[in-house]
Amino acid sequence: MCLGIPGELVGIVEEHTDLAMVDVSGVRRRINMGLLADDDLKPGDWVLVHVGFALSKISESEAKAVMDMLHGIGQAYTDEIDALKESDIS
Amino acid sequence: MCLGIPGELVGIVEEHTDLAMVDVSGVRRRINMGLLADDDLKPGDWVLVHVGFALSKISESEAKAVMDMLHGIGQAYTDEIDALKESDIS
Amino acid sequence: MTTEKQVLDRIERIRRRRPVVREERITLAHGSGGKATRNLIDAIFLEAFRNPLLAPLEDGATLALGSSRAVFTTDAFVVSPLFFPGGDIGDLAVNGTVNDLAVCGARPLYLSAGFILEEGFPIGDLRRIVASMAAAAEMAGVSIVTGDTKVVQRGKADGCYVTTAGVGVVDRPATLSISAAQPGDAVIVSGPIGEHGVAIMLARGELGIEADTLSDTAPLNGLVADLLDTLPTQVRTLRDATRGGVATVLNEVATASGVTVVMDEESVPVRPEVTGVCELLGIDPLYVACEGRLVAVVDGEHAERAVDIMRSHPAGAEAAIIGWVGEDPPGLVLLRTAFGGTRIVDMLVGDPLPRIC
Amino acid sequence: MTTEKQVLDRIERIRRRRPVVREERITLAHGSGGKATRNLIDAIFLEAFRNPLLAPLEDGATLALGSSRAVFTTDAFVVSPLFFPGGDIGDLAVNGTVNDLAVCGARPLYLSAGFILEEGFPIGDLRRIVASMAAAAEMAGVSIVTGDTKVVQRGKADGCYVTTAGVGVVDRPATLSISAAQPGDAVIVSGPIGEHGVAIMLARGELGIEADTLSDTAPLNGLVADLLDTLPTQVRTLRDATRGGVATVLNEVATASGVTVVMDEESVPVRPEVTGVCELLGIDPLYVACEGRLVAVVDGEHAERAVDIMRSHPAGAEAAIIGWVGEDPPGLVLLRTAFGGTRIVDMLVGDPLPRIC
Amino acid sequence: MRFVDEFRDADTARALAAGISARCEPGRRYKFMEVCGGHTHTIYKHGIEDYLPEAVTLVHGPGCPVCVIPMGRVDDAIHIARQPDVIMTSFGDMMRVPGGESTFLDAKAEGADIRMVYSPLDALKIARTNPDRRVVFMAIGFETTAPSTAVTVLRAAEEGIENFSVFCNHVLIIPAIKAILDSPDLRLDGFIGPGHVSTIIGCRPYEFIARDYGQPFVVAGFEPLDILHSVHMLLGQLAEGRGEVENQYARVVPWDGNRIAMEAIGTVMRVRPHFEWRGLGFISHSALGMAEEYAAFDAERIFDIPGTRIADPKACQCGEVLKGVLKPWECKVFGTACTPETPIGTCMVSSEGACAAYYNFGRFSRERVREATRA
Amino acid sequence: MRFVDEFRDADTARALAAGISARCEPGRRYKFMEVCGGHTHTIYKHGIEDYLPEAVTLVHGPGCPVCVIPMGRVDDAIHIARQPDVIMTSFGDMMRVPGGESTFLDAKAEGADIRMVYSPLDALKIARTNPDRRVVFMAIGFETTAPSTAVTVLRAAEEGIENFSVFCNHVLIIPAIKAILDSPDLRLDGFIGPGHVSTIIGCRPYEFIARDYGQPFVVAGFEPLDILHSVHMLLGQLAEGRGEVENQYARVVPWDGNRIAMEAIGTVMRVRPHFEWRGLGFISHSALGMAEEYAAFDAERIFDIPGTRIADPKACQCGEVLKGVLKPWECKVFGTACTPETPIGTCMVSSEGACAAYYNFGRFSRERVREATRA
Ligand code: SF4
Ligand code: SF4
Ligand SMILES: [Mg+2]
Ligand SMILES: [Mg+2]
Ligand SMILES: [Mg+2]
Ligand SMILES: [Mg+2]
Ligand SMILES: [Mg+2]
Ligand SMILES: [Mg+2]
Ligand SMILES: [Mg+2]
Ligand SMILES: [Mg+2]
Ligand SMILES: [Mg+2]
Ligand SMILES: [Mg+2]
Repeated sequence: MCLGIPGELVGIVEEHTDLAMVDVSGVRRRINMGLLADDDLKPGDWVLVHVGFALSKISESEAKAVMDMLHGIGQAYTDEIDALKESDIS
Repeated sequence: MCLGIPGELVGIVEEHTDLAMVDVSGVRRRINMGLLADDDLKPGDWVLVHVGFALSKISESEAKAVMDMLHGIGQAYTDEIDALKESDIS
Repeated sequence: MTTEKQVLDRIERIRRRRPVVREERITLAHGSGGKATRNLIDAIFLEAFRNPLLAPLEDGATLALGSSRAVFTTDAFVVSPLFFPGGDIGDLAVNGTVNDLAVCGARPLYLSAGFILEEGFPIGDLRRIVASMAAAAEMAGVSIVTGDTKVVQRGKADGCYVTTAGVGVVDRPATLSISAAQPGDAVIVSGPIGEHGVAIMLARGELGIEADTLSDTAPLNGLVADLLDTLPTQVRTLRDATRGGVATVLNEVATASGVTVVMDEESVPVRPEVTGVCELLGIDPLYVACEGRLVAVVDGEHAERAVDIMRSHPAGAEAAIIGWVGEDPPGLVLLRTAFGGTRIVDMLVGDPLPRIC
Repeated sequence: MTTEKQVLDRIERIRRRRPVVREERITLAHGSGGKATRNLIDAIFLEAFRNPLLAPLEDGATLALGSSRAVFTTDAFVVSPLFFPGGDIGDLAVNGTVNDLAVCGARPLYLSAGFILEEGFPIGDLRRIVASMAAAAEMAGVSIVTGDTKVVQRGKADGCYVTTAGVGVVDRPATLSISAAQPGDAVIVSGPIGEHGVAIMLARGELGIEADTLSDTAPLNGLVADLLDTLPTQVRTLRDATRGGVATVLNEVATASGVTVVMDEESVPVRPEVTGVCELLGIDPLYVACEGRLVAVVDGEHAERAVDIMRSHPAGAEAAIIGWVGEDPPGLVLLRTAFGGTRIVDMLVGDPLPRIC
Repeated sequence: MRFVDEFRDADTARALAAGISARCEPGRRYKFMEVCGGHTHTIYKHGIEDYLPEAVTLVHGPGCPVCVIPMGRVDDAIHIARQPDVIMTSFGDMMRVPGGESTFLDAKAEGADIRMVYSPLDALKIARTNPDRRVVFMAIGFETTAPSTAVTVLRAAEEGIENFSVFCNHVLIIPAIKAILDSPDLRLDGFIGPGHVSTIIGCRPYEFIARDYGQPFVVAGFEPLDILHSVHMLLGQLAEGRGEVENQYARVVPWDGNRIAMEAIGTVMRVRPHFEWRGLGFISHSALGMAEEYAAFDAERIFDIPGTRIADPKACQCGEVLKGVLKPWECKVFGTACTPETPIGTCMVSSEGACAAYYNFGRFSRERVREATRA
Repeated sequence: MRFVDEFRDADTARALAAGISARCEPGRRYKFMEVCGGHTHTIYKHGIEDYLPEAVTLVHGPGCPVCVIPMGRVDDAIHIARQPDVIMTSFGDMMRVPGGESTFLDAKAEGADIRMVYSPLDALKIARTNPDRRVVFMAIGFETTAPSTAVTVLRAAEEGIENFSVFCNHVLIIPAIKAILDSPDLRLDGFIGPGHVSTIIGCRPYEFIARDYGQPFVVAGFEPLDILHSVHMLLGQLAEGRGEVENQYARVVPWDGNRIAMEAIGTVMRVRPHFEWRGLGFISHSALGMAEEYAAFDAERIFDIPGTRIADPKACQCGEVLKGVLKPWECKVFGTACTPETPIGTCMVSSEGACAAYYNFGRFSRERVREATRA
């Protein structure tokens, strides 16, 4: 129900209808951007899509910060895993 | 279009709707008798049925008169045919 | 000046041309079993699928499967109402396919069943239909061995449609074919005609007509087996007289065999109630569907024997010779009327009768 | 006190009981290919038609016809829309039946076609469908040898329904069966999954979603022949993953064979657009229909070889091993998620997806 | 079936045929027109011509009410049927009658709700059970059928059924017969009169035919012996130099017709000043429209009708066939461009139409058929 | 997929799992509730529990908006859907939710016109293209979904679409959490907070939880690493003796939420004095109804609604499951009488419901599954 999916803004917001084209993994749908009128949206931005509406603009820096932090957790394990990755020849 | 079929009145005329059950060769349908209100219809009478209405009461005596006349025409031929009929053993 | 004969000959030539479908949309006439149906099949299906097994348009295709010969057939059933006096869509769907196999000279063995169900269809009704199918299969000695079920949105069907296909083996060296009728053959019908079609029309209730007519739906494979056991090569053509009735079957025989078929109206068995309904509605019982009546074209010498065989089977108790095959004019069905006159009995031109099978 | 294990064991016992249909009416769930469909088939059709050929619920029935072995199958096609990116109801109806024959180990030879047409259906559309069928039959090397056409009143169908049945011969001593999977076998899929179902959903236009997904409808008999020519006995089970998708097929394998099937999510090929649509709609591609994808259970020792054979056929260019067969717990499909976790993959409970075949 | 089977007896027919032959003056040819399409149908269906001597020819008149509906009226009816809230009802005979562009069957396939009824009362029942739809009855037929329509309208008025109306196309037989009698290219020796029309109008209205045109006129029943009998009676009048109205069908037709039926027509309908007949053109006072008082049930007033006028197709010779000037096969398109599957003219549509009856039942020359059916 | 795939990385998960184990105090057991059904779904779908040590248990909260709809509301909606001129629209999730007697799917099979939509805007589009029908949107969902409904109503008002209305069943997360916190039979160590609700309401509304109840609360994303990360963060707070609101999902959730969305809700809707939650009973100020000013779009005002109240079935223990007191399998009817095919409680209907998620994805003991899936 609370299903929300990240999508990339690939079209201009149409003035009257608040609609803009959003791309999810190569799939496109017109999404209502009215709830993000405060944000300064432009093509290439990512938004969270829920029942045809964009609920929030996704922050790339926050995403990176979390990923960095996650990679930092249990550094020992990560080192081990990196070593493993290098040995992967598939 | 002007298809009319003789049927036998087998039910009472229903007052309000003018409908009565008519039998055509063992097949029954409710037929509107309103156009024959002048005739004194009773079960056993025959009527001519057209698009769900009885158009006229059939006269048995007139029918018999015609058949008699037809049998009278070409009496010579009829005699011949009667002879033929008697010899039919099937 | 053109004479009547020249005109009539020109017309016959034109009638023999490959038909074209000029209409832009499907109408009920395309499903009537008459000329429009035939044109659709010829111009669209035969044309696209062209292959020697389909081309003769028999009631089923005779196949070589390994070293065996089999017959394969299918029919879709869309009858309305689903339940009617004398049967329901279930036994109709089984008997129809059993009969198509039987009239191709095969021993019916296996049936498939594809159901298209409308959302909202009562499951109790489905159980009834399925039970009928099981009983009919049991009676005909066939097994329903594979199937499929689809559900469509409400309003996209009429409760339940059933499509059966059937496979049977050909055990005997039969030469049955719609094109095998020969001058001198007799035409036999296994019982009174038109009862199924009339029962369906009345069951819809719209005509306000009441009669005790029951559908004649029945399996014919037993009757056919009896016939072919005794008269394996003397039986030329077998057909079940379904959509389009006896008249349509005989037109197909006349056309495919290049013969005249002459019917004797007086000897065609029709029950009084069927006559009554047909007179009331202005339709001709020769075109009304049966679902358990066999039309057989048999070597004239053995016609009486064939009738005897039929009459000793319950499904053929009222069998009768109703006509014979002549030579000229080829492709026509003629009728000696009970009144003593003569006329043509042509293919039905799309009479929009209710759905009957 | 009852433990979790006791509860779970009790549930599994209940699940193995013969299903009953409690509903009073047909709903769309009965056509979804999931549990409701299965219950309907078990409780109503199997129950009434009970016979040993139908009982195993293979994709077709294997018959003895004289001295030959043949496979017989049927499917009804009610897809909406009739025309969609990558195909139409015509090639779907041919490929679907060809594939059901192929996965039963038969060489598909003959098809029947039953049409139910809605009054008003454009004859141009019928021509297109019939041309597709002819082309698909040609490509698969089969002939459409018998057929039937019915017309129903406007509003009693959705343009055109097609029911095909098929007959093929079994040339090789195959032991293919839904119940033949053994621990140690590998599970292979012939290409990316879910494209047909996604293409249909989008083609309806109601979701407002645009993607370049094409239906995967294709005949699989060539691919199957290649596989069985080389690995006649090492291939245990073949299925085309239609309604209900790969997950449903594997549940059927697990139940019928009494084995565990373990899937490896990461190795299941799914195209990005299919993933995108599924994420947007909250559905799982494992349950989305394909119409040209083979699921094969193959002796584990020969799995790589089987994939190689598939990959050298155009219909299997992206074949992949997606899992294996284990022993315990019997009747379950388990998934190792890409994330590294595990879960059950159960039969679908009647998701009312649009009509896809 | 009583009153049916005895009039189909072949033995009597043979006797009667002998009587007919005996009444023909050697060397003289007789041309009788059966006015009614029902007779045309009977003649072909039973093969009655096989009983007639060469000297007697039956000519098929304009009495098929389906055949005379002009194409424009069909288009108008289809226009009404296409209104989304309309259920159009009519007899099965109308389904395949071609308008300028399409037929009821085509319009139905394209989405119009068109239903066949057996009786106008069935149309009224549909109106009763579909109060949110407008139900129109496409009324066709001669005086035989008009009373049924009239009574149905009276009942609708009585019950206050407001969603029912009639698209009235009832036509009158007398003006049509008069038009034929006045046609310069016609030579007839007498008429087989329309039996079922006469149950309503009686026999008196035909008296002018005998009086003014000196033509024998025998009102005839619809069984094959009725037809033969009528021919016999016509030949009798001619032999005796009479030209009178006689009633062969007295078992069904009262000389004075049906008073109640005529009153019902008179209450609900009015004679139109003129009406177009397919093939015959406009004929004065030849059809019925709805009376002012029943305007609420008149589809012509309720709906905005284009009032389409479409000229008969050039190739069509229905007019000549309807007047009996041409035999069906003499029409240039008969059986080639014009067939029951693809009718150009309406005579090819209804099984009561002369061309359709001839095509379906009599397409082969009588000798050849007689030859072929000899056992 | 960006922002998705990287949060599903198994290598990172293994590292994180190690971190989680490391943060668990030996011998101590932790019970965290994920409030949101979306989280429940993610947990089962990806098999996240396989990464959690024995010591950590996830309890599935009341955050499946489908699961908390009382049966009476479903019956009311079906009552509306059965009106002949109504098209009822809703998300696919609603189709199989049992009311007192039937479901949307059953009602549809019986003839009601019920259509699935992806977005409330699609329902509005249906209203636009069916002006002769009344189109009702069955609105369900937490604050995540309410703004979409609100914006749709605003658009309907703007465009003057009069045949569109909303049957409003939007519920609020905070009163539900409070009800759980106040439940006497509950012991929790912290909350995994609803990420998508928080995009609208922000993180501040949860502060009372930390303040008044001393519970750690981490607003979490929906990818599996998000969940593991949140568990890690919760354990961190506990280890440090903190009880705070933290935002794991900052890439999507602004601390202050979405002002425009809150205003849209405030314009179109009003908090109801109380609302019944399935399994939890009546909760004050826990749901939204339509504002007086938008009465024209309020299905509750437009239709004569029975206002059915149906007690939860006796056997149903959804309330205990929703509060996390019972595990799904501990309900007496779980998996036997109550299955996804024949749900007794609503937790068994939506794939976000705790019972359905457990039944569909996790029915076997984790050890046995782990054993079976070992390559
Ligand atoms: S053949 Fe056709 S066009 Fe010619 S007169 Fe007959 S109906 Fe009219
Ligand atoms: S098993 Fe069913 S009744 Fe029991 S708590 Fe779960 S949903 Fe409710
Ligand atoms: Mg067949
Ligand atoms: Mg058949
Ligand atoms: Mg047949
Ligand atoms: Mg199938
Ligand atoms: Mg199949
Ligand atoms: Mg299949
Ligand atoms: Mg299959
Ligand atoms: Mg057929
Ligand atoms: Mg007729
Ligand atoms: Mg879902």
